[in-house]
Amino acid sequence: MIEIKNLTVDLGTFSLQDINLKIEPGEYFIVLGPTGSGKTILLESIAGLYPIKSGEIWLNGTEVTKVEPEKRGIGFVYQDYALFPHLSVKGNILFGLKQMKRPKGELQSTVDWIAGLLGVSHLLERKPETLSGGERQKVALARALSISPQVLLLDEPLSALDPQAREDVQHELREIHRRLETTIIHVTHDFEEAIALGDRIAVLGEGHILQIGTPEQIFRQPSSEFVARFAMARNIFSGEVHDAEEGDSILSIGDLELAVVTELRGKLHASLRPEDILISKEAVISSARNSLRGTITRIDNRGSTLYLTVSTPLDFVCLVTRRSFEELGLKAGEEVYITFKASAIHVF
Amino acid sequence: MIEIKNLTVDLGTFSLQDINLKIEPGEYFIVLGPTGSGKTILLESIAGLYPIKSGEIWLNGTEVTKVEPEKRGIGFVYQDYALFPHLSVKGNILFGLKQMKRPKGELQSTVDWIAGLLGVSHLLERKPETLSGGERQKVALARALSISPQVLLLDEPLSALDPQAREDVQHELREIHRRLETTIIHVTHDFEEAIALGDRIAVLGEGHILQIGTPEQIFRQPSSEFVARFAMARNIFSGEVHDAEEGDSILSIGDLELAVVTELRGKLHASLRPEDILISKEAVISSARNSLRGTITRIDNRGSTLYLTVSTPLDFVCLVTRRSFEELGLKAGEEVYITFKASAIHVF
Amino acid sequence: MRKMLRWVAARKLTITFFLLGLVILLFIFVPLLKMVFSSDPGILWDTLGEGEVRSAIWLTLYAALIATVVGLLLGVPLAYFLARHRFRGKRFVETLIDIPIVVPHSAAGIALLFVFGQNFFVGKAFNSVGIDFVSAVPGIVIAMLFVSVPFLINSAKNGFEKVDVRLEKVARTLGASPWQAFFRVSLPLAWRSIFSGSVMMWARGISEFGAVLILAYHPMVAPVMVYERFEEYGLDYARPVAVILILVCIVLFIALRSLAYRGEKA
Amino acid sequence: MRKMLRWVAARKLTITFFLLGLVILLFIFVPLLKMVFSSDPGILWDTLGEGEVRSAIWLTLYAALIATVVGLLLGVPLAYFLARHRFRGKRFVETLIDIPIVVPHSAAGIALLFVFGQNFFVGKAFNSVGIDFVSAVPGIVIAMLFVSVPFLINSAKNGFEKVDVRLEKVARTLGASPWQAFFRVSLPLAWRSIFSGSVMMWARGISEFGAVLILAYHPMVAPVMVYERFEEYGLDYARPVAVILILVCIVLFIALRSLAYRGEKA
Repeated sequence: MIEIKNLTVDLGTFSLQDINLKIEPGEYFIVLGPTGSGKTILLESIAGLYPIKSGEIWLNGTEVTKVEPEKRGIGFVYQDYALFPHLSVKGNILFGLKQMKRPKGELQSTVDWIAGLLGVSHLLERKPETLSGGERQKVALARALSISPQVLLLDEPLSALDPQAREDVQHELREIHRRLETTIIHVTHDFEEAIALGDRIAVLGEGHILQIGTPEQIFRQPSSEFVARFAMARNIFSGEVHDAEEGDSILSIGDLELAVVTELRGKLHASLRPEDILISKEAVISSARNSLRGTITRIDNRGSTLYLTVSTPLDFVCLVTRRSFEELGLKAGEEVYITFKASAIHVF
Repeated sequence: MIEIKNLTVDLGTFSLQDINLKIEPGEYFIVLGPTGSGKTILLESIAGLYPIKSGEIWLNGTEVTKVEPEKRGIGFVYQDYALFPHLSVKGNILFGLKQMKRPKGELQSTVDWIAGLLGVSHLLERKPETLSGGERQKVALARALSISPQVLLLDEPLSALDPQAREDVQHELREIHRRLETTIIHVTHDFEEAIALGDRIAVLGEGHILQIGTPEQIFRQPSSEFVARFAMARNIFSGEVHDAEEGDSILSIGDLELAVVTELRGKLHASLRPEDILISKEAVISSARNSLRGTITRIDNRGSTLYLTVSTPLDFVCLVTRRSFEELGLKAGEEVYITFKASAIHVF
Repeated sequence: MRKMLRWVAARKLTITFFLLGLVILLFIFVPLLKMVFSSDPGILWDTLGEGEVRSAIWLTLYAALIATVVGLLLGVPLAYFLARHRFRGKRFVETLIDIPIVVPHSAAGIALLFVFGQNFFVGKAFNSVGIDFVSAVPGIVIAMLFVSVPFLINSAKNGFEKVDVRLEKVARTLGASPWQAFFRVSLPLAWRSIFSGSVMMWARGISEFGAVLILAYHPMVAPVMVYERFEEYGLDYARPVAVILILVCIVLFIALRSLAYRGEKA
Repeated sequence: MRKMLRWVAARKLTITFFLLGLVILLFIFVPLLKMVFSSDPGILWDTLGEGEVRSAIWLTLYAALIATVVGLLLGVPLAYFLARHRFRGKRFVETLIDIPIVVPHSAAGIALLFVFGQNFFVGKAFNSVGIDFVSAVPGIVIAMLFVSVPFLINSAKNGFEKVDVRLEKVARTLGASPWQAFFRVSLPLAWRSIFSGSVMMWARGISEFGAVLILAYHPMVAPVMVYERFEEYGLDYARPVAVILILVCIVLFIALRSLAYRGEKA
């Protein structure tokens, strides 16, 4: 288990302040934040590679704040791999093992086991410069895992890879986590990556932790506009919530009134995910649902899926699969109905 | 109009061979290829910045193969912007205009117009180093457009940007293309980008053009396994096509028999897009459709959408939106039915 | 106390390396500082009053400046050429450029005397248009040029290598000829390196002794004067000139170097 | 013909720059080549036969090598320290390191004589343990060390700066102490730069004339011998020694430099 208490790190132009995290043993923990939000520095602070201004870091019940990095047993994987260019793949994996002064036979068997685990056995004699991006990242993982770390820190492990290698390494990460049950802290700026891998996600912005929760919570119930934008909610509104008949709530955005489910009242924000909106050619009426008529004003083609902007006149962005899009025969300028549950709107 | 005839470029370790392209005036043309496939060099060859081994380049009916780059009137935008660091944003935009020796008043009005078009008017006095990625890319576009180029060449213009800036610049590109009707050649390794922007797409692999067509054609009817993989078809099979009763065709993959629509016969490849597969809890029977029973063996969460792997025992990857996924209450290990049209399978 | 011990323990490598480095830094500065600070300001002032000394220093600065200007005109194009082209034997050319640094200066002086003296056609050709090298200012200039031009070429080459070649390519697509791309993009961006190389070249030119001694004992440059006074009258008499010369060199060098670095991030 | 004119027209800048660069290259090599090739091999051979010449060359190589070893021990730690730390005044320290290059060598010799001579405590301290600097090998070594150590420090610093500091950080997480990270990662990766800086330092030490002349006329190193023969007997008598010295320098330098570059991409 790893615990970070009131961590403050000075980054020159700004600082990470009052970071508090408690990560359970075996958890896959994601730190999600935009480029330049200090994610790498946060990981380096945990590993003891960056001087922290104040705060404490606890590892399995022991304070390690002042312990040197070589005595923490933390595996680190940098974004662009940071493989030792003067050593072969085998030399890279052996680096940490040699430091531990294990008997020679054991070294060999550990290298074989790790290389097998990550599928890099056939690369052992190659130099890092001859490897592809995906291969390098796997070697970097193998090297970090060679010392059987208590925690594995991953600094944007997928962002330097092209789409196919990215899926491959992502799968590898999930497998490693499942098989070795290592605690992993993975930082990224990619929301899809966070949701695909994380047990829990912490959103980092402007030097603070803005929200911690399961992917589902971050996705459905962002606590601020920043998080909602980052989670690509796309439909984010400001309006006023007041009582309706029968104890329900109504969100007024200009002239528009939407049924929502919330205890909150007053001037508030609301987010609605594009995939929660149903598009149809005919109206769908139901007490639990909001249904609006509008015109398709923009089509954003993503291949398998499409984002449609429907002006009601308030703009709603909706997600449809290509199959639905074609089956409905939708076109720009066409009139459609959009329908979404009152409970799909998250008020905050 | 731009025409490339039998272009061959030597790249040291490999070469681009027999590149033939004909790009219509005002077309948004995409060249799609993996990292290291020579896309940048192709653009540099068109602009006259890279010596070509043989072949011809024609611009609006004139051969320009030996014409110097400064006399071609081609705008170029590099992946990481290549702004002049010693000049302000205004100085960057003015660079090409000064070269043309226009009267001073005209210079000012052109800069104002271009900066307004790209929404960088408020940045004119800033130095490039102080700009964000998205802003830099817009300035680079403004600079390239300042000379009213006949063709605009874009080298992975979105890949160095983070997701939000990417959507922003992508929107800007579409607007520029719509308003100025400039011919654009845009190279990328990102299939989604290609499909969102391109009028036509050429797929480049191993030094050759593998397929040219509309996004729809590349997407639906890949001509080779390489293209199918690149278009993220995800379900790519090898099998044998033979006659069925009533003049239909059957694709046999091992024990599995699928109805397909094709004139081809024999050992062939087939691709099926994940969004063309419908998942249901109950069987759907129809003569035009293939319906199979299987088990969900893997769930790959992408946030708004999910990729499910269904083993029938042949593995099919299917795309569902989060809404459908939740409405159906799907879980790993569950038995489901997958259904797809015979025409959804593309045989090649 | 325990905290301090811990601080030291965590920085053993840094502290050891710092102390070892300090030895070499002291080795460089103690002689210079000691010499400057143990000099009698009155004697220095008197020495500066000697017309002979002033004109020697002036000649040194002036000849080195001419050498630097020649170096700029001929060396910067070479530096740009090397930064932008790959060819077989490029490493060899780069090694050749460093050779004046490693050739013994007295031997270099003899080689130059040999070519620019009046027995060889180069010397004769210049002589016929009225330029003499032996025991003349042009001889001092070529001696300085020979030993100091590698510093400018190397610095300018590094500067040009750091200019992304794609900036020049973009300039071309914007209508600039290769010359315009060079003068509007590459040269302004490499300017800092060129300037700091010129400072180095000028200073190195001022410092040259061996080659100048052989090629042109007269007119006398300041480093030769230091040697002459040492030889003729001994250490005490040579010292004031040496101190003034060292001060001029160091002050000029530090001032110009900080000008070159001004505004740059460390 | 038209094709060739077009080829030239498209490369005006490159050709102009190449020709300008050629002037400076010829200026560097013609004197050296002319001197080497117009020498009578018989005379060179006879000169090499002189025990005095051989021992002077041997002494030069040997003293410069000792200076280089000292430079490695003290300069490499300083280079690493400077490559890894940012502090106020770092630019100033870097400028100070270059000062021995730009201080006139004769004046530098006087400054060293002043500190390492027997009037100052440093000289006295060494004298009490039996080490004399004036007119002795240690004096030659410190004169060479003084003028040549900046080349090693700068080259090693560049080498260490090119080693990604994150490689050291990864090494730390893998259980390496700062020392182990230095010896297993940084040093092997910067090795090429350190080696090539050492070659430069050694060669520059061999080439030193002015400072050695003042500190230790005897025992006589080869550059001083060239000067002595020139002064005493004239150009023709000095030439064979100069040629041999130039050849030794150039051959050693080119051989070691290519060793340093071997296997590296240009």
